[in-house]
Amino acid sequence: MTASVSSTAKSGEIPTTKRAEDRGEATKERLLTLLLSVGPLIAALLIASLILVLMGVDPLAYYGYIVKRGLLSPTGLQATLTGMGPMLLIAASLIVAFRAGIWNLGGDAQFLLGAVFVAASAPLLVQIMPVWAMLIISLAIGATIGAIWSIVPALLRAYQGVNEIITTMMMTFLGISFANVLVKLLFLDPATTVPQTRTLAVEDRLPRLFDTTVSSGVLIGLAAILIVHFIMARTSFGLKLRIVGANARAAIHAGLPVSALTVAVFAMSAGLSGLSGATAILGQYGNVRADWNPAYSLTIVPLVFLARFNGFATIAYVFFFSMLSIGSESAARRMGVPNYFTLVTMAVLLILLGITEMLDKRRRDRKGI
Amino acid sequence: MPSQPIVSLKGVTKRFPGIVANDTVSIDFFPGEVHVLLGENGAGKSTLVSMLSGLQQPDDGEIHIDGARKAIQSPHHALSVGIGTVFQHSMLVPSLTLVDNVNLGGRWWQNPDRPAIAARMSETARSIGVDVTPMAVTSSLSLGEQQQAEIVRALMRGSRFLILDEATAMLTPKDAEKLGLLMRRLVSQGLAVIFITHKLNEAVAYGDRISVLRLGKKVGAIAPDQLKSLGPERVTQEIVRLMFGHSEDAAPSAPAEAMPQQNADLGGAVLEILALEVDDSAVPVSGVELKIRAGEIVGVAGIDGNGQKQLAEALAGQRPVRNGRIYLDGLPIEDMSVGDRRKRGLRYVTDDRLGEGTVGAFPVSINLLLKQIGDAPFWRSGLESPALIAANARRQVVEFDIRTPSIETPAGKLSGGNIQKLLLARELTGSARAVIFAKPTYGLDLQNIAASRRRIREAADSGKAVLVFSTELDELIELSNRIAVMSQGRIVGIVDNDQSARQRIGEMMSGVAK
Amino acid sequence: SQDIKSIAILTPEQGTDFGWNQQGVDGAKAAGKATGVEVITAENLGYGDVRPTLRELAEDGNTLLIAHASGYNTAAPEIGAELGVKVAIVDSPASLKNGAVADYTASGHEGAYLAGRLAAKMSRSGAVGIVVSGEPPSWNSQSAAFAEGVKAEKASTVIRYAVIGPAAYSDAAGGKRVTESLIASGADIIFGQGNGSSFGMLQAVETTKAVDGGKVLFIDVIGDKSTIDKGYLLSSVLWNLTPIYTAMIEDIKADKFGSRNYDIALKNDSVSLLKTPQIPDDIWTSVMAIRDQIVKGDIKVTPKFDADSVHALVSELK
Amino acid sequence: MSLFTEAFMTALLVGAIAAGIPLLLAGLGEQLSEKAGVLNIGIEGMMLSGAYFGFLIAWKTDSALLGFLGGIGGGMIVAALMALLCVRLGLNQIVIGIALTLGAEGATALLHHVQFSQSYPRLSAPMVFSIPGLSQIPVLGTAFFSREPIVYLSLALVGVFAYLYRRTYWGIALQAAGDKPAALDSAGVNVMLIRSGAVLLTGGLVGLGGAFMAIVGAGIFVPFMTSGQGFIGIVLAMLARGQPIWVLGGAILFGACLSLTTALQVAGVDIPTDVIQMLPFAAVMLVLVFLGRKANLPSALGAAYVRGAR
Ligand SMILES: Nc1ncnc2c1ncn2[C@@H]1O[C@H](COP(=O)(O)OP(=O)(O)OP(=O)(O)O)[C@@H](O)[C@H]1O
Ligand SMILES: Nc1ncnc2c1ncn2[C@@H]1O[C@H](COP(=O)(O)OP(=O)(O)OP(=O)(O)O)[C@@H](O)[C@H]1O
Ligand SMILES: [Mg+2]
Ligand SMILES: [Mg+2]
Repeated sequence: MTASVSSTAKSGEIPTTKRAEDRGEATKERLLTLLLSVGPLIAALLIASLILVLMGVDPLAYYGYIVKRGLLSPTGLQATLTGMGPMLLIAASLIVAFRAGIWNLGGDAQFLLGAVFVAASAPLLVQIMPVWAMLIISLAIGATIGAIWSIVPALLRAYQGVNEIITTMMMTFLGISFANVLVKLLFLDPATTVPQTRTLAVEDRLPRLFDTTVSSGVLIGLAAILIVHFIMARTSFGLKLRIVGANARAAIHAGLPVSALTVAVFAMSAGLSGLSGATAILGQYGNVRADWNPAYSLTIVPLVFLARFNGFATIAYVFFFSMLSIGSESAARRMGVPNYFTLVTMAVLLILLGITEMLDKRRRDRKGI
Repeated sequence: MPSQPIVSLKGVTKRFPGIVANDTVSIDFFPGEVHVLLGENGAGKSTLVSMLSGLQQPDDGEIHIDGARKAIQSPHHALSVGIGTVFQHSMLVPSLTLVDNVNLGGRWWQNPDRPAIAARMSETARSIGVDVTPMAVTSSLSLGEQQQAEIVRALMRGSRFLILDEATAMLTPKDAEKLGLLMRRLVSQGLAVIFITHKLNEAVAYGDRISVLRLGKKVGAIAPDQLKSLGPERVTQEIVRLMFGHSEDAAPSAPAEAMPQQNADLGGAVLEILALEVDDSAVPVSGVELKIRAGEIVGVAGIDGNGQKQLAEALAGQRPVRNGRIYLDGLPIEDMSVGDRRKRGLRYVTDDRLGEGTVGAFPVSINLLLKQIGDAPFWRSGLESPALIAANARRQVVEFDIRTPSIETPAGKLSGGNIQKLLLARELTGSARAVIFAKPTYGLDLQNIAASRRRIREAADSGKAVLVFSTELDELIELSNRIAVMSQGRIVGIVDNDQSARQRIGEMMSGVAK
Repeated sequence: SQDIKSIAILTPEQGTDFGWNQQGVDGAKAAGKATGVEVITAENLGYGDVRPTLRELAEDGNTLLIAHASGYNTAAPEIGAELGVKVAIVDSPASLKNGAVADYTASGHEGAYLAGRLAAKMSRSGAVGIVVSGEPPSWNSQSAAFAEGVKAEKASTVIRYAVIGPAAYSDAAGGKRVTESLIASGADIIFGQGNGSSFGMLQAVETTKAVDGGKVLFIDVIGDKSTIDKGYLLSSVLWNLTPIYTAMIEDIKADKFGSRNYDIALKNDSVSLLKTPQIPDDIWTSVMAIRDQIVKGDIKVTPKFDADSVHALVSELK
Repeated sequence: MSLFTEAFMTALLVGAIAAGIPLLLAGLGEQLSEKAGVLNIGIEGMMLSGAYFGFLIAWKTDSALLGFLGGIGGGMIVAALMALLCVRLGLNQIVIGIALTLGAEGATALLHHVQFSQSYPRLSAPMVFSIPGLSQIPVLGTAFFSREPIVYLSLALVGVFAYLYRRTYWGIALQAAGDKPAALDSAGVNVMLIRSGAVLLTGGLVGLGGAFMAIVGAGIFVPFMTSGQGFIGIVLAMLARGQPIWVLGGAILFGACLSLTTALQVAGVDIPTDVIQMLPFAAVMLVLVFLGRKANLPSALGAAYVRGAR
């Protein structure tokens, strides 16, 4: 082959023998992809098994319980799915931000404050309006509050160039305390001694899917992540955000309204985090207690990176992660392993998935895909 | 002539996805010679350099150093065997001073003697007749100044094998000449020099031996005795034949002093600049007055780093204007955003093609539309039309001869010249009222230079106002109706492009004439 | 009467903390043993959504789910209703529901009152400190009762109160730092409540001298740390949840579950004060006399569960 | 009894220092990694590992000195993984940083569960070194000049690193590795070595911070005891814009705010503790809003270096 072809000139004349070759390539390609996705999983399990054996635990039984509970038992699978709702929204929030080169690490507070305001208002709203209206308004409240909590970092970043890693982390620390203040002083349920908000009755929460315990929050999560994926991949708005993220100087040179886009990104990202908080309250928890902070962001961040910000891959990773956390609690209890072991499994998995991602990237670079 | 080459390439091949950048290339580099490497954009010159400097490893073939086979495993290794390189794209750390850039490799615990190194640096710079400010932070310098600093740094390393990849691209002809003389002096001391350029006159003037690459293959060489015996005229013809694979008829004529028609049927003023002032810590711009009419090309001459970048960015809207006005078609635009100015028909072709001109990780097809994102027909109500985007890319790739494995290839992977073609393709299509070009042809090969200048001329002829910043006087003389000279942030004079222009500009630049 | 084979207890942290979680797990196991019922423990569940675990434990056939954290008191009754399983919760007495939900808001306030009396009797400096790592209701009620006890014993005693700081449950360094500050402010007896951080408090007491150069003593809550004591543990407000859990199982057997809430109190020794060698016999005797007065009802200690009452109390008492 | 006695003021200052030193070391460590271009999200894990190993060794050997060395080693073990995975193999720094933090949290909690959950061993107070003369000054003397030697060492590190960054070839190479590793490489300096070295050293510093927390700060190890301090260290490093002295400033601010919280509470000022806890963060945000300087992060921060990649 020669050094360069102005691509159109010769592309029509690929000989047919090459096509057959391509087909063989494609099969090989698919096999490799399979190997690359299953390989690290097995390697991770082997490493984690080794640790289990050292602890005197039968790894086969342990992992058997995880799968049995997280995937195969009906209520386990339902719990896995329900758990995915807020996590997918957090993932969508992170994808929007990271794609645009904005390090919104303030998701936890945006989530929490969204949750707190929804928990405070929903039980009151439901007294004056039909449940469906309350649900819609509550979701909007969550998103709005999340977005509001990012205004300062957004403006500082957009107009002053202040690094948003610092500001969003600060706002997270602040927001967690602020959420506590709100719950303890302002939104306290007068009927209990425990510092917590009023509780939204089970029948007023997001409807369950069919005859299961799966909250429809998972549908909100799926919709959000697919919409985000579509916006990022197919629309000019998404492309603009990606350009700002990939090379901000080029974005300025190209005349993109970088500051406005930055603010929009913050609003969307933080809004989705707030929406996640709303979904968690409306779909699962029903109220917020003081000192409550599930800190989803930290675990979702690596997942969206591993998925390379791809919506579909993210759904797969979030499903897997949700299954793992549901299943491993059960396995740990049955096998008498302290639950801390789940953290170790997670760590090993993330590292090996990271290695896979790197190998896959190298392979694709070599091929120029 | 010494018989043993310092470095030999023996059948070296380097492949990148979709491309064979170097195809079984065999070349010997002898001490005491300036070896000129020529080839059109994307021919594989820089790839050869990256293998010689340890940045890339050949896929096939061997490299011999002093007659023995040796793999150049790393840049450190290359330096340690005496190979010093000035790369095509800056290899200075922007946040460090020039002195510290010279200092990168000392013993880690030692305290660098900065004043001493600065002194050495200034001295070396003087020896080649350029001026550097050793204590300046690199990012505050223009690309031209950075290039000079890199040459100085390479010389300070005392290499016995010096590679200069388009080192004259950003220099004024005068500085290029000084560098040429320096190369001659170095080889007379027994060094070997590889000199990559797109300017054939330089090649003929300073080279001892010439090798030509085309589509990754070495397609010909001119030995020293041939070079002497043939004479400049014949050599140039031969080179053009080798480079482009056909005889000189299709090749551009050497930059003829073809003056454009003076002020023939020019329209009204399109771009008007009044008492413009721009803040900058290094080179503030002040008192700029310019009027460019429809169909007119105004060139801005001057040594790089005299406020050209600041002025261009202020006009484009990338830098705030402190004082003064800019009118486009009679409308003040100095407070408008980059995007709004663009919508009114102002185009800016940057010279920083990697830093802001392209998004390296994005495909060629998107980079070609970087400034039209969201516009019909490529996007309809915000939704992209992949087929139209691809069709546009395919058309431009052919029209502007952008050498890329595919329109989906990340733009950053193209050769320097081809990235430049991409920028030009993007800016020269579509409608515009006024276009600002910063060094439009730097890094382009002969043919592409000719084609690009033709397009710039055509743009003006179709009624646009054109402002061209260039360090190459020849280019300005070939293109412009009038030429302004910029020095230390001011326009020190404007001359009509007539027979005496060259001399008067020279005087203004050296500060003789006021 | 209902046949009961197994019950389950859910705790937020590992049951090896010499405190709340351990008392819950140990108490449930002891009650199971006494009544011949199997006890499943689900430890270290954190404060996230425990519904999946509750569902699984219900599906596994456990008759009673003991949700041993105030953070579980919304989820547990919900799952109980959903799956028809009995649940026991804390900090929500109003949730009592026949055949379904019972509350065992344990409050050691009576014991803490005694501890306050003891502290005031033993303090050389006339200043005592309260260090807490957070302000959940059950700790508030003990802080308040301790303060009242101190004042009742000797009104001139100064009480210093401090909450450690953010994320303080495991902040052992914070526990030590704050305790040291209280000691420097004059306290020579520290009443400490905290999980992981209480070990930091203990450490501070062990390594810091009181302002007068003498020993500082520590009063713990809920668990019994005497096995790991180095001679600085003055006492502990011990809880014993075994009688509560036993009563629950028996109520289930008698189909009475959900007809009443459960409590711990001095009178049945489910709350008691730990006797250590640091307490001189005569003081111990006098404290025990006060205990008897409380049991008889001569002294009434009312629990105050909110942080505001505690703050008001410690600043008003100053 | 008057509250603000000499002893109490001293205790507050001592408390501020005890809380500030781990933050200082974490911030200095993060700053070093960031200078070299590695966004080190794993320092929480390194700190926890340092706390565990520091405590373990101090307890086994009954020597605080050996404990600190153990803490340095403990941090370096995690850092070595980070260097291998992120610098050598070029894996995503954020994924690995979080993975290592989760792993260190899980592993140390498991080890604690197995070894210490029945006994909760505690260390005796570490030795204090009084600087003659200075330590006689009231309040400040005891607070600042009658401290564990490790405190002096940590403070000295601020000067040491400021010197190294400004005055040595290493400092220049570090900055190049963070801003334009390709330029450093082409100048013949091994980018991998500079970056790996920086990450390892970060592990040592942060591990020492963890060990300080366990040995001096708490005298005990409990699971998750670093409780997010590593993340505050990251913020401090970013705020400090490459200057060690600003890390010190930030660490003191945070330490002082914690002591202030205690002081206000002990003084009986009835502000909810959650409100007081917002103070340091609110202070930093206010500074940023009013002084809003552009952060000057190294431009290659977070990106793996692959030679010859375009
Ligand atoms: N790292 C890389 N990855 C992929 N392709 C590359 C890489 N480096 C070079 N190429 C490709 O190899 C070919 C030769 O590029 P090279 O930079 O050597 O050209 P050149 O002769 O220096 O051109 P120019 O005169 O434009 O600088 C080009 O097609 C380029 O796209
Ligand atoms: N957050 C950071 N973490 C690590 N290194 C940093 C950070 N910020 C900056 N640096 C490094 O320090 C170098 C110097 O930073 P900077 O230019 O801000 O300092 P300065 O010029 O001395 O200060 P100033 O501009 O505020 O007067 C940067 O080039 C970078 O390599
Ligand atoms: Mg090149
Ligand atoms: Mg600066």
